[in-house]
Amino acid sequence: MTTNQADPARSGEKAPLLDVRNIRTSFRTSQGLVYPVDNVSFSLDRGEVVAIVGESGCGKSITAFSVMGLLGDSGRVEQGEIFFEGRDISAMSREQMRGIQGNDISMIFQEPLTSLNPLLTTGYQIDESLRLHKNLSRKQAKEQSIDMLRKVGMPRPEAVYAAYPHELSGGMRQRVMIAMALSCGPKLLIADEPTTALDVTIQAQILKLMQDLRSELGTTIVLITHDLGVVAEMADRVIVMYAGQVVEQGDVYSLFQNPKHPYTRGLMNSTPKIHEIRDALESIRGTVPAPGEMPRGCRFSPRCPRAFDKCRTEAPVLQEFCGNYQVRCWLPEEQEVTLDEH
Amino acid sequence: MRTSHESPKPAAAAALARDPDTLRIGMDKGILSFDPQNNGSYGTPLMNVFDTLVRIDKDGNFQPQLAESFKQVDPVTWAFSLHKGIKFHNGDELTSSDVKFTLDRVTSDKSLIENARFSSIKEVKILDKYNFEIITKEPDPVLLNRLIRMGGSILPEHYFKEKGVSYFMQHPVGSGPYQVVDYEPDRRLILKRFDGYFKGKVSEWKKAVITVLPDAATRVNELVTGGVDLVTEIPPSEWSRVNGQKGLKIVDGNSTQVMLLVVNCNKEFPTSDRRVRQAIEYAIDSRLIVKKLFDGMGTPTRTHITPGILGFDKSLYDTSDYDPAKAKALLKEAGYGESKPLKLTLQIPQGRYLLDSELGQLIAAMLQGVGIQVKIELLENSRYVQVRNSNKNQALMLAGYGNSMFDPFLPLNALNSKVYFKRIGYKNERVDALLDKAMQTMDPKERAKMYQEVQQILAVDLPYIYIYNERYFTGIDTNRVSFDPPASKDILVEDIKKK
Amino acid sequence: MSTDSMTPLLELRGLKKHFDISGDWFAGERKYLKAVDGIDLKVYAGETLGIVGESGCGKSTTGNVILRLIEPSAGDILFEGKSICGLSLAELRAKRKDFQMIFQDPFSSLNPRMRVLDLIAEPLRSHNVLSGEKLRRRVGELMESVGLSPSFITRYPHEFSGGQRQRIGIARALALRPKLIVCDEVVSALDVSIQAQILNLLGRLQKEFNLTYIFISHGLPAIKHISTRIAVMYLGKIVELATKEQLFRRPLHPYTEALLSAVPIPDPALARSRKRIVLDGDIPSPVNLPSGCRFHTRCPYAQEKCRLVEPALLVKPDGHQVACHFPLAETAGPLAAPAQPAAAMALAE
Amino acid sequence: MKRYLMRYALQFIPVLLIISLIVFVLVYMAGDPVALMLPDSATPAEIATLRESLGLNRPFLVQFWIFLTHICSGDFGMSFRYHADAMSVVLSRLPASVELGMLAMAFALAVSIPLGIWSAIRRNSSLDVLITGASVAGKAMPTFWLGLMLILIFAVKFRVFPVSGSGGLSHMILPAITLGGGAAAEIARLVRSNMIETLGQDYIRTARSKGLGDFDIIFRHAFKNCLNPVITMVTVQLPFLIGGSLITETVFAYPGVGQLLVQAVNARDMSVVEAGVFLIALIVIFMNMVGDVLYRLVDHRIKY
Amino acid sequence: MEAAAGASTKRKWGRTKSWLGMLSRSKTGVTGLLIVIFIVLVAVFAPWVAPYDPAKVDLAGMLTPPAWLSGGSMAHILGTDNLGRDVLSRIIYGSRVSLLVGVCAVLVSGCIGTILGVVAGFHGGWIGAAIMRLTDAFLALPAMLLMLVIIGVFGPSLITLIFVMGCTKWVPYTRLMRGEVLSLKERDFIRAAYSIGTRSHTIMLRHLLPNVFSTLIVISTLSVGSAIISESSLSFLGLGIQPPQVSWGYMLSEGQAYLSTSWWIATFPGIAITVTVIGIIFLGDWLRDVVDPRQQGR
Ligand SMILES: Nc1ncnc2c1ncn2[C@@H]1O[C@H](COP(=O)(O)OP(=O)(O)OP(=O)(O)O)[C@@H](O)[C@H]1O
Ligand SMILES: Nc1ncnc2c1ncn2[C@@H]1O[C@H](COP(=O)(O)OP(=O)(O)OP(=O)(O)O)[C@@H](O)[C@H]1O
Ligand SMILES: [Mg+2]
Ligand SMILES: [Mg+2]
Repeated sequence: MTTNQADPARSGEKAPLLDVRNIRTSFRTSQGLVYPVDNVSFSLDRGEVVAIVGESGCGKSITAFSVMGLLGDSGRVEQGEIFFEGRDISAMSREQMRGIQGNDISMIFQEPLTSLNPLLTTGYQIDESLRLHKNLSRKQAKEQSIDMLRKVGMPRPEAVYAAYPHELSGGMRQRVMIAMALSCGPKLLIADEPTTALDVTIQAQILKLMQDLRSELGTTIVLITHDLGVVAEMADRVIVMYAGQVVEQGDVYSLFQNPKHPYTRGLMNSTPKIHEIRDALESIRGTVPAPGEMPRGCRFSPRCPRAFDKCRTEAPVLQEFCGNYQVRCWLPEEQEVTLDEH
Repeated sequence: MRTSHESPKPAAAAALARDPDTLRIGMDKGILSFDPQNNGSYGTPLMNVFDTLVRIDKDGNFQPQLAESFKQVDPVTWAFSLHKGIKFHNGDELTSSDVKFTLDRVTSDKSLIENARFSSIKEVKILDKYNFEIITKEPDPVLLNRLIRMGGSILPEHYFKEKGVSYFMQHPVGSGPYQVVDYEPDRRLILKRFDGYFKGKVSEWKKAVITVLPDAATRVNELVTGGVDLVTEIPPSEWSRVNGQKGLKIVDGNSTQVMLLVVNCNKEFPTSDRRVRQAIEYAIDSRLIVKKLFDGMGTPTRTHITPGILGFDKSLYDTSDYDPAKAKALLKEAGYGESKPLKLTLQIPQGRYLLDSELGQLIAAMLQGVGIQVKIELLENSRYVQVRNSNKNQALMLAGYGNSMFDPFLPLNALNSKVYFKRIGYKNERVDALLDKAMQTMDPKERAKMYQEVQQILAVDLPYIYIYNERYFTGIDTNRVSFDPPASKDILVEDIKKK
Repeated sequence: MSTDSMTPLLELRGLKKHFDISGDWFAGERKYLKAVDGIDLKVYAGETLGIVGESGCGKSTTGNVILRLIEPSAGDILFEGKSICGLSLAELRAKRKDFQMIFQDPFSSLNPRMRVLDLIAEPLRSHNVLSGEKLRRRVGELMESVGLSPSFITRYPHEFSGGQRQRIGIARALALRPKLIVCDEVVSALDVSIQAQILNLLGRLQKEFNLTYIFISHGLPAIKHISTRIAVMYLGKIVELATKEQLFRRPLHPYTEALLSAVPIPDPALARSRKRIVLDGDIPSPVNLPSGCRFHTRCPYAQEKCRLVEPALLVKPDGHQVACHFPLAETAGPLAAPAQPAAAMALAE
Repeated sequence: MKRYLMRYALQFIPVLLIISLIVFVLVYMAGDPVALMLPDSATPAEIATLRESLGLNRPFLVQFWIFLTHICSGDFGMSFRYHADAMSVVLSRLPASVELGMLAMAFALAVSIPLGIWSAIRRNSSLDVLITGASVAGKAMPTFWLGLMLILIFAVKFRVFPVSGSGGLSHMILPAITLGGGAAAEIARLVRSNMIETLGQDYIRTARSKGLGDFDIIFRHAFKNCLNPVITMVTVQLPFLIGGSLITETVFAYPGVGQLLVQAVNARDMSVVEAGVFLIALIVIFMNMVGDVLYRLVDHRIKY
Repeated sequence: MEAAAGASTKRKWGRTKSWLGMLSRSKTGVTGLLIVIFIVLVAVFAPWVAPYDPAKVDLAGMLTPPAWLSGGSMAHILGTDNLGRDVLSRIIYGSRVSLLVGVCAVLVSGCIGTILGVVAGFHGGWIGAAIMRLTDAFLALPAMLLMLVIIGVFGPSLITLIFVMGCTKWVPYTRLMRGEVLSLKERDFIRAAYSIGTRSHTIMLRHLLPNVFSTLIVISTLSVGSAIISESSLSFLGLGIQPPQVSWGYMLSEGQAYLSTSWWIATFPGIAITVTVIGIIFLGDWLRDVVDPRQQGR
């Protein structure tokens, strides 16, 4: 039902809503600088749902924080630009950024349990951005907030407005987070693992909610997750990240049908599927390298079943395939990769 | 525990501060209770509120106070006649029956602290409204000395009986020159001049505010900042601050307090040997101690009887036997030397007397100077008292005794072997006999002689080694008051003259 | 697997756990949270019994009660035919050799201040099985069998990745050669790639040591991958119990149906074409349980009877058990047939 | 909640009783007061007489029984020292002590919270080290030293505050600072570490993502979350500040329960000690309860 | 296994190295260590370091101010006290008692408090309730009374002093430890230990205790200072050490009377206490990182 959602947006405006160009994010640690995000570029059109997938620790959240300007004291975007509606927000002061945060771009965080302040009512936390960005009075803000809660499908919104987060279930909390993020009608919503902490029935509710919102409000959504199932249901386009880099990027159908990068393929094969039964799952051996200890050459090479010499010495670049499809791999692109090579 | 509820508001208190008719006193300790017969502490302002039958003057003579006259009728009977028209603060007249009530109370109620001091009284016989006789059980040469004590303060019989003890404690009524306006325990006592005082206007101060300031530095700070006109008990460490300030002065007064070493003469201690005791006395340079600790404000002494008290012996007062060579010689004679040094323990109370631990450490240092090895034992006050009263005193114990009755019997009787034998282990039959006899002799001159002989014997035997007679130090604001401190240490408003 | 004739390794009879949450000695009325509310279950040697259900439905509590880490409020637990409920703590401690647990969170279930050696050796030490050099060697073997290099023996947990930590937890559970292992959400916290490693490892170990697993999870794909039989729990009760094949081919309980339909399928074409049942509302409070069938408040097919009468867990002729007044296949309710992603499910078995 | 409080109160009846008994035994073991009451020159016979008339020569168990029956009827007896009802002696001191203790706590909070927050925001800066040093010094500084220095500087040199005494706020400021200094040091350290921890929480990032400024982040989002240990500290310290401030009370001539109790202990004034300990125990219990109520007010997750 | 054993010794050495590495990286840690080492050396070698006998009374040179003030002399750099004793020498000797009492008192009270706290937290139920009510009782009990009784029974000595402080200062530890244990108890690894069949005392000893250690270090280092101060009031009342022994606390109290006229008597020992406590706290911060394996190698 959402297959062609991206098309009108792409033709309607020339400039993408968000254009991330070659960003490199650094963190100061006791071992010196580390770069959890390295050379990441992508752009988003209006109304698109783009998924970022990858294993834990591969830099998905940091990418989102870089866009949001939430890197904290020890991190900063060292290189590259982030254009939001044509303005470079990576160069903005904190003061300027505050006008955009929560207003034009908002974010749903990974952990609904810890991302809500436990000592403030949910209502207060939703009101806050309305009062700040839209200069609403307390009463107006309350009305709008309750309205928003109703929109995200919350039963008894008035009661929820006055409740504390601990009085709500996980799914309700996540919906509060979403209401909070949407309260100012952002142009871009970054949802960082919005359903990972929830169980399937609640997950289904939330996903449905996000789909409805997108079609109603036309919000652009960045969906960060490592659950390929969610990606398959929601996204128009997929960005696969590994060790701080984008390794594959393309529309959801092509990517799922014919993943080009060995990492993407590994991910897919190790996912247990409810509609298939197999004796043993394939797994990617080894683990994601820590940001401080990246291997030479292709970052995936130590884990890659098909790595050859070049992979271990020379870092591949992101290559354009047909259309909007990109892969960062040395494997000759012509060599048709089949799913069942083992 | 507030005496009245119209306690002054803060503003009123501040106004009090500058009032020329108000005397402001800072005292080191407060009164514990308004029951003069059950009050452990002396040197309090209580005697402004109450009055005794007689008083003692600077020279040790008894002066009439409430009693217009008094005389001894026979060895056991004393006749008194009261001033007429003496009023208590509540308006009642003070009569013989009040006296009888007071003395009956203190002699019959054994739980009163003052009880023991009045136990020689057998009864009070009322002759008429103003005349009465006090009959003692046995001839009592020191009856008048007893009556000057705080416990001899005459209480209003009617008021006391009608209101009961606890009410009285909160709303005390006496016949003294000042009456209580407001009282907060351990904090402040406000007195007002009593217009009906039988002697008339004895003082120029309309009011007196007595504040309790337990910390010496705080007392001085209050004096320096003009918060009070007079403060009691200024330790030497603070003198320079008072004297260094224009308009402030330290005045010192005689006291009966004598610092001494209680020597344990019991067999198990090396100090049972008189030579050792003498050596210790020779080793202590009391004059130097007084000079260093008190800048010379004190008197080295070899007796407990201070000037103004019956039996005072000039030859033993203001003198010191310091002679380290003799000390060493005596020690050698007693069998101690380099190879076998004399070892003993010196017990020192901590914070009980002025500069007690300093004094103790100085004495120890001096004893070490003649080769005695001294082990110091510092004792917290209550432990000190316990150790002393359970006779667990070691060879030497530092003590300080006053003489609240201004008679030699009180300090000297302690050396009667019947009293503290266990504690001191000292027994001299001649001393015992003299002391016993003196208590039955009514003639002061004869008594004096006996006590003088006792003092001479003690100065040789040395069951107590006396060190110095303390003085006490009051700080005054010379722009506001002048003050000649009395030996009793009582803070009487009438003694403090307005400038 | 024909199991009816054998004595089960583990049997639960009417197991209940009611948490007292009144918290107040003087409270007039006591409040109980009915986390587990009457479970009957048999687990046979060598099988893997999966338990699925929503968060908070009492899965972990069941697991903990089985090991008597939480004392049951009622019911009996029989291990190899003998009740372990009456055992004293000391007897129980000795008995713990036979049943072990692997915990959900590999980050919090290992004491951060103990070395791997001590962590894995702890059960051996506690039961005085081995000591000294032998113990060390045994720990090394265990580490190898779960795919950890023995040279890591002196490391602390924080020096390992999540998957490796979970392996430490598995090695610890294996140390005493238990007969039964309760795996409480052992893969939920892990990445898919590592999930696969662990699931494969568990499978291999089961064959190697002839283990019996109770595998608790809310992740249906994982449970489907590893289990032989699956119990579906809802609000403290088992609502459906069947072999994996039966359950996935034809779920009988509406809740199971909804659960299956909610699982995202990592295939965009399939995912967007299938019909999903999104349950309304949240799971009711286990303190004030709904009357009748516990699921009726969210059930799309609920009828009057469901509100009044609580259905019992009935055994169908094929061994499929379900607690529903109107099981799907029989009633053939309006949504029943198309609701199943049947086409996808009937794949190669 | 109400029930909880009631239960709490009930639970403490045995505690109070036990404390009273412990105190009785301790005072008995510490020795009787008679020798301390009488002048130095008292003879053994006089001491014996007084002891007898006060009933202190009776066997321990008899005294214990009498004490027990009295205390159960709420009678703490007469003070040997003040010759007045022990409870009323203690009660007369309590208001001043409570006032001072509260003010000291208010001062401690007023100073420590801003400093703690400040050093948390600027952590590891030289300012932070300075504040840390100051709070360590505050903890290691003897009370009398602080008190006397404050008097010398503010009362004697600059004459902005009175040296001592009571009546009005100005009299209480220096003692409150002296008394609250140690608590301030401790609370500042606590606030700092909690603030640092809280600022690292996810929900602070959420707040940032809304575009909130630093002030709102700290005072609306973070502050409440680091109050819990502060409350604990306040409830533990307040009874100390009320009941245990001998030195401050002495230096500033501000007689309160602390001084009274120490003097009573020194004089073995059993009844006053008993009454005082009883009251302080009540305060401790009460503060425990207040603490619990406050926890609940701050954090609605806490249930009783 | 050979290899593993070899690796383990190597790791051990590596660990020591990493401790030192952590120390050298932490400026405050180095400062703390230097201060503490310095003071310990001074205390150990006091007879060699001190210019005078600390108990030597000198009536000629009473209350000499420090060298840099008028009237001071280089003979007594920090001046002399009211009995003419050299303040510097007394501070040097005083470090012995003060360090000993400060550290031992904290150890004793820390041990009592921690044991009770861990047990109370671990067992809950009536044992826990009883222990917590005991802490309430101790909060209300005047420490003075307890001290008087204990010292009355055993007589004043260093040992008694330490014992008394141990008996009166354990309450905060108990409260804190109980809180920590209550939350630790809910952690999975404790349940895991149960499920393995670990004995209760092993759980307390090997699982709970190491995990409350860092909190313990933080509060106990802060308490060393207050223990040194408490010693002073006890000693000053005659309940603590006896002359000719000296301690910083005793000097403080002795100098109290002279604070407004001869400030140096009390001020220098006060500074000594503060510096020592700062040193110990800094060292404690470092120690907390050392005992936490997660901090190693960072
Ligand atoms: N504040 C920080 N300082 C240093 N390194 C950091 C910081 N935050 C994150 N990292 C590192 O950056 C890397 C990427 O982290 P990120 O949170 O983006 O991962 P992720 O892809 O979101 O993983 P997950 O799926 O677990 O959320 C990780 O290796 C992490 O250790
Ligand atoms: N100790 C306890 N005291 C009170 N209630 C408890 C306790 N432990 C668990 N519960 C409650 O019991 C119910 C079942 O909890 P349980 O942990 O067994 O759920 P679960 O099915 O394992 O959920 P999840 O999938 O989230 O792990 C929950 O409502 C929970 O809040
Ligand atoms: Mg993330
Ligand atoms: Mg669970």
